[in-house]
Amino acid sequence: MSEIIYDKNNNAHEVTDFNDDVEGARQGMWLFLFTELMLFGGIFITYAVYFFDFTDDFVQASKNMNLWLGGLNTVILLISAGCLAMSVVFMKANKVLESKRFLLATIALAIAFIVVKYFEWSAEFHHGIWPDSPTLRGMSDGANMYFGLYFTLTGLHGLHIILGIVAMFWVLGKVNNGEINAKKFIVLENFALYWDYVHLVWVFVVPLFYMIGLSTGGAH
Amino acid sequence: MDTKEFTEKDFQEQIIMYGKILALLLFLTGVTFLQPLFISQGLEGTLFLQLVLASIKGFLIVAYYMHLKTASDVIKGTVYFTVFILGVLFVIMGIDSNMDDSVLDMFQAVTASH
Amino acid sequence: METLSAVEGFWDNATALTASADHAAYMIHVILVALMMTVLAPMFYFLYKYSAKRHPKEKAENITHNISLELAWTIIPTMLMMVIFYYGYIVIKDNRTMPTDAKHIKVIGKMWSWAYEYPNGKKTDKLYVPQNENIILDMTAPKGDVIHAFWIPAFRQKEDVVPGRMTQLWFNATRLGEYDVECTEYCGDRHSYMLSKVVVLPKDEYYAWINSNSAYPGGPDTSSEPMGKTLLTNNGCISCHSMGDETLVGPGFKGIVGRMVKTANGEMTSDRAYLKDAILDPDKDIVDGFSAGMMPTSAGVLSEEEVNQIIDYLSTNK
Amino acid sequence: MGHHVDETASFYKATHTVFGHHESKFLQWIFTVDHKRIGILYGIVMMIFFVVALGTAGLMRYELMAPGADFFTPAGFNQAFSLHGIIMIFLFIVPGIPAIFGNIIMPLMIGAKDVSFPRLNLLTWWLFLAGASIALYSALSGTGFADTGWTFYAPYSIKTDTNVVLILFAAFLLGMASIFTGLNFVVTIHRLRAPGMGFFKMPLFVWGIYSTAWIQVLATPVVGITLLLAIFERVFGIGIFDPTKGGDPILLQHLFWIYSHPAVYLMILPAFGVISEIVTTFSRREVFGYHAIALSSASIAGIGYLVWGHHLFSSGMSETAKIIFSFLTFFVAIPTGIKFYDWIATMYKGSIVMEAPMLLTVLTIITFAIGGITGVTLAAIGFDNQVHDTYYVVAHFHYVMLGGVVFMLFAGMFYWFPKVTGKMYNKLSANISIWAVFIGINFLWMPMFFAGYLGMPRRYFDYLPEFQIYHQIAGIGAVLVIGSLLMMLWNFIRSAKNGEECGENPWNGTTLEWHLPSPPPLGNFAKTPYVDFRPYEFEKGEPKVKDVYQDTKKETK
Repeated sequence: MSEIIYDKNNNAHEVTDFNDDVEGARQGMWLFLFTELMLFGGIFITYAVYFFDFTDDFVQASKNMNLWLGGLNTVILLISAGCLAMSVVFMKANKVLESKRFLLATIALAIAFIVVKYFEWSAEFHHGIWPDSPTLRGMSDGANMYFGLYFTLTGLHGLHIILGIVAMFWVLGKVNNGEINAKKFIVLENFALYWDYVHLVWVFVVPLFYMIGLSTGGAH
Repeated sequence: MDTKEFTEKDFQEQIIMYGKILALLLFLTGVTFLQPLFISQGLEGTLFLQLVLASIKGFLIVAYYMHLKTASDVIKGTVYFTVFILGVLFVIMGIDSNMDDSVLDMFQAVTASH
Repeated sequence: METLSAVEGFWDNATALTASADHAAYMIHVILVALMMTVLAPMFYFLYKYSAKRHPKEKAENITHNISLELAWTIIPTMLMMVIFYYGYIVIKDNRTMPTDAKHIKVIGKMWSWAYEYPNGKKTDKLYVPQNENIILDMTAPKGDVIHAFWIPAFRQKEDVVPGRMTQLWFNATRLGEYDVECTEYCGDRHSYMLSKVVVLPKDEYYAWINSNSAYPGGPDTSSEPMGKTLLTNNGCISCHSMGDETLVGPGFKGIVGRMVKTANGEMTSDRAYLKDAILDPDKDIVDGFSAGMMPTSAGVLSEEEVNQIIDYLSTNK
Repeated sequence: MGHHVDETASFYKATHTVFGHHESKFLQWIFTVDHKRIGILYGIVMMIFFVVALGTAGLMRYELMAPGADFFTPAGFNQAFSLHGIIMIFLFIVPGIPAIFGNIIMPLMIGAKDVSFPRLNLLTWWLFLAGASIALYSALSGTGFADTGWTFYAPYSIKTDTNVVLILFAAFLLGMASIFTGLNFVVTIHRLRAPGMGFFKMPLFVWGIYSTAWIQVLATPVVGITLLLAIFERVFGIGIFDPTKGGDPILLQHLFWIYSHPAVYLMILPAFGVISEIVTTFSRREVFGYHAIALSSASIAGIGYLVWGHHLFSSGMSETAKIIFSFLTFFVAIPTGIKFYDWIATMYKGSIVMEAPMLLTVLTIITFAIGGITGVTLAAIGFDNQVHDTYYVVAHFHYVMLGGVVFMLFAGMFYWFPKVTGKMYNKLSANISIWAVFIGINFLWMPMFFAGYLGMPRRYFDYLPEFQIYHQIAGIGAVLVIGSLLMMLWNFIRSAKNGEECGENPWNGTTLEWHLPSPPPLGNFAKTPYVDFRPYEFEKGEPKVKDVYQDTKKETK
């Protein structure tokens, strides 16, 4: 299929065809994740700076977090990533039906994540906490920064989940019409990379936003 | 495409591997949320333990779920490079945050009335 | 530097540090122009010598390496860079090492004027400083304002004025005279008019004035002048509002008390209550044709009593 | 893609599109996935915006000919310089050389048939177009174009009531376009080099594009998040940069310059790549210090990340950080200097032909050297303390941007114009316009160095009367610069139609693109060449390896 050319000593060399370049697609995906990491990295740097400036306020503000919902979402996301990994393995083994089931499970869990997030944000809105709300403006500078970052980061993360759900339906379509199969599964594999990355961000959101409030610091 | 055939044995191995990692991650998640209960510490301790836990989880995700362990050198290099650059940005911002309006700062130390 | 003194007050002895700053600037440029010539001179020579006319293509030679040359043009510029770094370093070290025995004067930069407050509470719109004395400026902008930068070109001194933070700069003015102050951080419509002066006075004149009742050195005793007038001047109000009826950035002050104004919330009377809001919460009921965010709030800058004094004075300006 | 397309016809005649084959020529262009066509599309859009921004600059110079208000209101002037900056930076200089020549020439140089992700490449152009359209729309609607300057410094960008959100969003889209371009190029250069072409057999322009692509991928996301935070700040009031809520406006400057400083290397590195190509070709000998030039590109990209703080020397940053940033900044000068010496050494014992591309390159070396050394003076904090935010800085970066990047973009257009169109530009007109623009740039910005040191701040609508003479000299320069740049553009437009046929290799270039017909066919190489030669092998002033394409073509027949 691919073009073969010969050098002066008649050694054969395969020319990489950009249409079917799995390693290229993989590198592209990693580079994309790389840019995503720098994007979220920007928020984490901002977090670090303000955490340094307003340590006590951050700890106090973190006590407003609902740990049950946060914990539930952590587990949901963790299992969904596991499901997607399974989906890829089953696809590789040419067990398309199982692969599809795991993909559907991932979609369901992703939607569950968004629903939980909706309740979490609703609860905060209910307490009068949203960006620029009068309650929030009445709180400390640090609390303003904390919630500003919290809503930005979880909002952006939620947006990634929603885009992920859309993309998963697209991937599902490709599985259904056979464009993704046991021989060509790079799209599914790349999507799994994206999903693991979204999970990875959440792994760092949890300690920085939910868990610091449980420490004994900042009580004064 | 990968030249190696994906055998039934590979399939079994991978299922078990992902299962193990999933269990390990669930366990670590449990530890994450229970940590303040059994090693109740001050802010520094909590933050440190939490970030160590998150880093271990992150490592497991990247190495196994995202199969970095078997990826090409270019991809590995990309990841190390990103983490390095991000680290540098943190360090430089840290220096500025730390020094700003502080007696540690180079010339400001002379200011008595600050 | 005499030849460059076309611009007001650009002297090399305006402060204790200007001579060394100019010397450093001069040395940096000399080094760099010399360095540039090591690139350009051979280039011109080669362009002449090896042009296709004089050096046909059959004679062209492929030379791809010369280790000693390459080392030379790596190491020598590196050393020169360190020399330049050194010149930059000594100047900034002098500029940023705050003297411990200095007088502090507060500088407030707001859209679009400078205000100065002296240790005894006196306020002015020009900065008056005594000759041969260390002065530290403690500079800030109101929290709701934007970033400005305080620059005295003649003193080679500049530092940003950041809302919610305090920044400092210091100088020791050695030459009497008036020097320009400019805002160099872009801050909106009247950025280029956010000018002021720093006036260096002989010590005795400065101290005689600072303890007197006159608004500016040599000025009349203003203790009898309406307080409102002084406040309008010293807080920079009149850099955006004229005392007549012409519109600068904001409306003119002539007859402002009691007239009818059109706002987004309908027509209302510009009475005492309205004007008080206009000073303390300027974006509340903006008169049609003017836009929000232009006027900084004076809450926390002016006291209740001072606001009343201003309105009292304005009602006399029919 | 299914439909039959003649792969040996010139890319003007045949193309692949995302949706199969279209009858309409217009649709064939805007849905093309061919890298050369996409490069040309970029070129056209950019040149339109370039002319807009050039016109705005002309109006500002007209306003500044005398003190007081002449043409603009202060608000209008502020919008004008913001428009000039935002268009020039985000729509012209940052994407410029990579999007045009990176797309058209880079795949040809490495012997590839296209970039790695051709459809992503088209999507990127659409993103670029969307960003450009939003920017234009924001100028014509509502409260008018943003008046924040291209730097969007908070809190002013939060407070002003102009269309800041639209322009922030436009910049965000343009940033995404930039990221995808970079991503595409990195993968392309990793994966699609012709067999035999190791990294150190790549032409130096490809090295420049490669370093640039890494910066695009690495730094642009940081400005992406900064712009997003600023949008959230304005729309939701999250307070991150708002001092009234405890936020720190300086943080925006940090995040902004973490991207935007590397971005200036992103602008200049491909230009350096073009210089390396042109100097070598027109000196008709092998380049001096190939490895040094290649690796200095990479090290400029690397060091470029660590020096953003020199934009904040007077912002109240900690003194320690200032010293560190100042110290590190000087190290960018070293690899840049090495490149210059290598180019000059390449001229030594060559046989130099002064065609338009070479003439413009030589003049660029002069103007960029002036811009470069004044850049070094700005790294010396003590001196920067005086000239920060003044006309000195304005002059410095225009010498670098116009006298470096834009000059080299135009030099590249002169150089590759015969390859892309198959026609030759009008040589007399080219030489006149090149000399005029060189004289113009010096009239325009040389006086500003003095004005800046003496006390002329930048972004001033009005100024003290002492500075009028400097503004007037600059005004003469502006006329020359604008006139000659338009003359160059006119030259390209006219010559694309009625220029003389030029053959496949009018300059005796050695890199792979000169082995292809002009204009190249759709699939570039009918048969991929095996690259067992270095990029610039000359023998007695003639290319040593000739007609790789012709040889391979004969074999296939």
